[in-house]
Amino acid sequence: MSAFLTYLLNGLAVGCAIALIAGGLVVIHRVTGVVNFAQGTFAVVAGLCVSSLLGLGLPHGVSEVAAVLVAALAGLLTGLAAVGRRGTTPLSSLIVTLGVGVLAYAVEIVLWGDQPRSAPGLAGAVTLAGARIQTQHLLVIGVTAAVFALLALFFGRTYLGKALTACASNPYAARVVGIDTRLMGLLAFALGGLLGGIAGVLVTPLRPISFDTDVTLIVNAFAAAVFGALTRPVVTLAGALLLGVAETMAAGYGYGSHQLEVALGLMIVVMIVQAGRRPAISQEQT
Amino acid sequence: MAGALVAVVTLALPAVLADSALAVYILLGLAAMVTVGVSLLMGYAGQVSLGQGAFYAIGAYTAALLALHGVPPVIGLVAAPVAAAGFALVIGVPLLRLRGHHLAFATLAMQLILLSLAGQLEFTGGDIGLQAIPQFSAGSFEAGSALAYAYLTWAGLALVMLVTRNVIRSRPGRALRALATSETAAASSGIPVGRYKLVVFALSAAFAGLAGGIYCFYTGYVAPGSFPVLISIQYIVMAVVGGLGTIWGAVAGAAAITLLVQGLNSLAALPGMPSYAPGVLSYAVYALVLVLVVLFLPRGLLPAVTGRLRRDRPPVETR
Amino acid sequence: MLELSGVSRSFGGVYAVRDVSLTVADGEVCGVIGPNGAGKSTLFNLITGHLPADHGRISFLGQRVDRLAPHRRAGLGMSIVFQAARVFRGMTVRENVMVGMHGRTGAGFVSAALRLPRHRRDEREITAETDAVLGRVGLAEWADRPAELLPIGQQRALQLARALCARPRLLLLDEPASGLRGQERERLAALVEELRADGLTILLIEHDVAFVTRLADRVVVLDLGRVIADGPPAEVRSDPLVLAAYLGQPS
Amino acid sequence: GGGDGGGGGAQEPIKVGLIVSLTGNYTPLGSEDKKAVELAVKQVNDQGGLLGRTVELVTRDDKTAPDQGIVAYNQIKGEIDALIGPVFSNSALAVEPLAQRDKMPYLSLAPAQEQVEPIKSYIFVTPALSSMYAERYLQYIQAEGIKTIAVAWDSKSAYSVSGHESMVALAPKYGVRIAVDEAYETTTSDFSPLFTHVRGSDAEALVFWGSGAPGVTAAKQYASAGLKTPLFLTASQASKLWLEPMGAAAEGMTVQSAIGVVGEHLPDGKQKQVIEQMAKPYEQAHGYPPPQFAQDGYSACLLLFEAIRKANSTDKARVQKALESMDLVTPNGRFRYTATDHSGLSPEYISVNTVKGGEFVPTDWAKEQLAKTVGAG
Amino acid sequence: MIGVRDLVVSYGTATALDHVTLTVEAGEMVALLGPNGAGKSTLANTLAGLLTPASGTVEIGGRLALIPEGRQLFPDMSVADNLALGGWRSGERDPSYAYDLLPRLAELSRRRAGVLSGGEQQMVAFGRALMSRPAVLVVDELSLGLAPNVTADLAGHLAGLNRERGLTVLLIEQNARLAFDLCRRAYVLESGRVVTEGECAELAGDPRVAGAYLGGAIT
Ligand SMILES: Nc1ncnc2c1ncn2[C@@H]1O[C@H](COP(=O)(O)OP(=O)(O)OP(=O)(O)O)[C@@H](O)[C@H]1O
Ligand SMILES: Nc1ncnc2c1ncn2[C@@H]1O[C@H](COP(=O)(O)OP(=O)(O)OP(=O)(O)O)[C@@H](O)[C@H]1O
Ligand SMILES: [Mg+2]
Ligand SMILES: [Mg+2]
Repeated sequence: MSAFLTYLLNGLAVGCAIALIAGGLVVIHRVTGVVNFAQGTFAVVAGLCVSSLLGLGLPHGVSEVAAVLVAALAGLLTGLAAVGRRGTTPLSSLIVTLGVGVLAYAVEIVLWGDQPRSAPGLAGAVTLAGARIQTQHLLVIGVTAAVFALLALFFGRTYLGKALTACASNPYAARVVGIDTRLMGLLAFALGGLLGGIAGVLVTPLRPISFDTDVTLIVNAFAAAVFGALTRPVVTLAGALLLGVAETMAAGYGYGSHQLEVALGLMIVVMIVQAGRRPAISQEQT
Repeated sequence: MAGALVAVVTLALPAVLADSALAVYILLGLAAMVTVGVSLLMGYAGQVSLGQGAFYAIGAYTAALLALHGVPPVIGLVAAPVAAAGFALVIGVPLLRLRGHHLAFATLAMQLILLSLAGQLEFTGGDIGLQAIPQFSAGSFEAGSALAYAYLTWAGLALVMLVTRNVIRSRPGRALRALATSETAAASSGIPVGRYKLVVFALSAAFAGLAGGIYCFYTGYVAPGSFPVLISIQYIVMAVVGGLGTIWGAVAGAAAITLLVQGLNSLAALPGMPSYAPGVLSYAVYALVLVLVVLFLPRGLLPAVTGRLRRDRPPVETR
Repeated sequence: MLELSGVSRSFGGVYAVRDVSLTVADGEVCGVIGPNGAGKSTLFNLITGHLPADHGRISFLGQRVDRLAPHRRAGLGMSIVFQAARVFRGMTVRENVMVGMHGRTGAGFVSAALRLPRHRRDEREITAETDAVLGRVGLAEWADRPAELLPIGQQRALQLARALCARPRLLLLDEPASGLRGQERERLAALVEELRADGLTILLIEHDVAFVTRLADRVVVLDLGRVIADGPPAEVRSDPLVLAAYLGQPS
Repeated sequence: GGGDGGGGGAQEPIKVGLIVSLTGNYTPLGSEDKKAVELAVKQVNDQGGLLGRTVELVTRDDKTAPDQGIVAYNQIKGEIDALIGPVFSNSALAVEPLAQRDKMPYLSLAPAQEQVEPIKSYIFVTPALSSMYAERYLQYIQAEGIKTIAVAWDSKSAYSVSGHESMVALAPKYGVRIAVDEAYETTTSDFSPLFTHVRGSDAEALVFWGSGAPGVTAAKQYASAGLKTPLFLTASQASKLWLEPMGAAAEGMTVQSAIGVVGEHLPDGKQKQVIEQMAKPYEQAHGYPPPQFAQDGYSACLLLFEAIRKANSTDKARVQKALESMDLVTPNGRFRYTATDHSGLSPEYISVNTVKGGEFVPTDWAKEQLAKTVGAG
Repeated sequence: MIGVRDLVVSYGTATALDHVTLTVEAGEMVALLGPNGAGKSTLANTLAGLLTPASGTVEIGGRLALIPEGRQLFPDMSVADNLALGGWRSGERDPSYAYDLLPRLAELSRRRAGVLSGGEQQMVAFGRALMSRPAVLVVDELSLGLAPNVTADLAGHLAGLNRERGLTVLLIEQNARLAFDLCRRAYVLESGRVVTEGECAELAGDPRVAGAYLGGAIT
């Protein structure tokens, strides 16, 4: 039982880390209709920054906040390239973000080299009802819960959140009512950068980060975000947790070498079941 | 006809190319074969696949396994596209119920799962893969040189392009383009949408499988590491850069990207380059070129060059 | 020709179509009118199979069709012109219309890929007939334009041409005249009359009551998903229920 | 036949091909190898070159992809006299048949067993094979009096798969029982299931096979998992790539390494001198001691240079012959290639270390063993 | 209120508006007629600032709202949210203003806009445009897909707003008779050019105009 609880708790933590990156994908897609393949990059930039800043002797807190802000700036710059030019289709923008991600490799290699880095986080572990979980994992869970609560509130309840959503829902209509879709797109990218940065800062103490870690990060996050139709934060969180828990459970009960297959396979099955429920015409109606 | 001219020039090219350039020629041709399939699937039928690398891999493994078990390579080469298409038909039934990003993810995951399995199974040689694959031969002819593979690739690509051209300019092609916009309207014109999606998925898989078959004989070696997920994404990039929804665009995109990558690679390796040159050149210059092309030639290289306005996009984004 | 009995469909708690029974005779032009949100378009979707019905049965040409997929029903001879224009982007007007011929020709992937004689013969026929139909709906001069850039009126004509290409037995028109100006509307009306003369059975949704009155043999009125009136146009137009729910002040 | 060192050919440089991963997943390894090879080439040129000719390096990037390895090989095969090949096993295996067909002397930087099983006459391997690391650990485990172990391995890394296989095969020979045998994946980010299983078993040590990120992730989580069982890591962790991200958490952990990593703890002698000949200038140039894979690259160079010297020619067949009778001390240890052994190393050149003060320090057992090895050599 | 001078708008090489000059005085309701493809929607989009003119000037005095062709709602959002966003420019976020105008919208408020029937969507588009409390309203097809009683209702609202609040209206309408009933003046656009302009009463008597736009309109 305590083994089960261990797997569950740690799986939730793994899922939360995925969710933070997926959250950024959702924010950007929900506003711009663009799948941002540079999302993992934001996390990597923040991770590398925080390791440098801590290495320079800056205190915790300051370093993390600064790194997250750098990631937000990276998000803004990515946004300028991806949606700054009028008439860029979402597919073109997607390729641009892919390009930005690759460009970031060059920048990161020049600034930080090609070797992986890590950063100290919360040390130690806690025992909850017989299950051990790293303190840093608890931090990840806590921050994720807060971030997603805020996201859900922001998009579901606030006027600005609705205006942001409107931009991707129908860009032409958004301009008809006077929303500056370009500005909103940039805002979304900055917000996406911020979320990616938070993920990076939290994950770096748990696993080493190098310039190309973004690929691993984005695959899981993409799975979770697609689960949430790339627009729904809460469903995305659920998807990420499903993914994380499926992975640790698979490892816990003897399928360690098939974690990936089990987790991704499960996601596909759930999606197919969901898809069967909606007739094509209601997905096409404008 | 411009197409015929290109065909003749590319047919003459291998004879004058050095071995070093032939390797690029072959890989370019193979990439183009897969990309034409991507373009058919995505540009015409509107279905996104981030898993074409999996079909490439299936083709390669099929041909390799058959050849290693003593089956004549010609049969292996025919079996490669058939196996890829067969697999696509089987997984397509559930997967193609998904649309858009869901489909993109599912195909990506399919590739990850497949490669992961190939890396763990005994008969696929695990992570190390399959070695010592015999050379391609047909009857008494054995393709020992790069030149022979260059011609084989050329023929494969020509076949793929011809089939694609014939399909898109005909009844099934129109049906595919129709269902890309509206499945409901297509269905009410009597198009069996599900079946058509499945067939085009299989067809694009067959193209990738054929390329994989040639690849395995040319390199004599296949392993999961030969088919990373990134190559599937690369095919999409090639299709978009070249111009979605045109056959020649797919070829132009594959050519442009392959040559750019190889050019930068050679440049970065020149003596005297600083140690960060490979990273910076292959990443930064590649990325910048990619971004600029996509931003400033949004319809792709080929339409931009030929000035064709086939897929004019309205300036007002009405929906 | 077409027979509905007890057909219902709800979305969440909202009944869009409620227990509708309806018979359309061969060669009849049947107008369908009713307030916005009455369930007219939903009814069409149930008939063509784009939405599954919750209850009830639908027969077409004496055969039960309510479990058939939309393309199968199309194959039996139903064609629809949707309320929202659904033109195929990235294709010319002519290609759009050629798609309508799909069900009547048989060349599949293999014969297309290999350019078999059958395929070439099909293509010749398709091209010839498409051009004829384009002329008939007045789109001949637009034939080579990208379809999605057409003005609304022409998009409607295009959809109609596409539907006609299938040589349907039953044509369902969902507000075909909306967005059309005086003369264009006139031309459409004339075309519908021609089709009726050809013996086509037509179901016609339209808010232009004069238009319906002129063309329909019979008018069915829906309100809140139910049939509230059914009869000859003149009779229906003076039905007090219809006046209250739909027409407003007597016209 | 290549130049005998005489005539106009004397002015022609000797060209050595180097194909490594400079972009893609294996960049951290490939870029270190490149630095080491460049160092070796500079050193030999500073001493007047080989056979009176300068040595020139022709470098290509395989982008951590087999087909790019093939492209790279085809580009340079016409101009080079010998090749130092990819670190990425799949690239190496893709290039090797071509090199063998062209009779190109080839020193591989990849550790995969399959390269030398079966032997291909022109293909030689420089890193120790994972089977050697497995055997060395079992020797250490036996010496420590440990009877039961747990083994974890990355099912997606050829190095760790074959290391694990060797360990399973050899364990009975050393009287060791494997109580927990568990695979994970390279992308695994949480190892608590593994640790839970170890905790629930009677294993006295956990041997962890893996390279790259999982090595750090698992070791960090191990530190906070509160397990008493010691953690044994293999040589892929024997570099700053692992030490730096681990920080203080690494203290006291057991890590294998090639002999070159612990040069300063060796008794004076030939072996120590060769190691320092590389380590000192490397550290001077780059600011950190050479990681283990850098030593592979450097050792490959020394082996190749020696073979050319012995052949007194760059004739490929003669270089191949010279390689097959090679006996040379390199930072990786003493290589004795023969016609039936193209790997040349033996487990005796592997050290078992503890992390102390952020450095790898050989255990007493290892010190004693290494002293014996070096003394004998 | 709307002043358009020598306006040229083109899509790539195709000129959609060719030196169009047109004025709508403050508080006036003016109809814009023309066959399909004449450039009416192009003009509407240009007035709303969604298309950039190639040359010529556009002056708008006061806040402009557009009811665009084809409804153009936010399909995944609720009717209430659609309406609220209509107030983006004015800051009016409470949809009850629209509900007062069109009680049917209140019934639909929680539905997803994308699944509404065509006419229901048109009502939402109408309500959304008015949420911004515009001084100038450009209507690209008022009666499209609406039941006769609803059309009459909306026309009544337009006339009322025009009378009571001085709302300036440029009305593009398929049903010329309705347009002539509502407006005092009209312009006729053909192939991107203004071919006729004048008082509705006069135009209705003009056989060419009547033939083209009134002849078949039978309502
Ligand atoms: N997919 C759906 N999900 C939820 N509600 C729907 C859906 N489709 C239609 N409805 C609702 O069902 C009712 C009937 O819609 P329908 O489109 O059939 O009306 P209609 O009679 O065609 O109206 P109009 O004349 O305005 O086009 C409407 O209230 C609409 O909001
Ligand atoms: N995005 C576009 N790109 C290219 N041409 C366009 C575009 N939109 C419209 N056109 C063309 O410009 C001309 C004017 O179109 P517009 O939509 O303004 O006409 P309209 O008068 O509103 O017609 P309708 O009565 O059908 O709504 C038409 O010939 C049309 O084909
Ligand atoms: Mg309707
Ligand atoms: Mg218009």
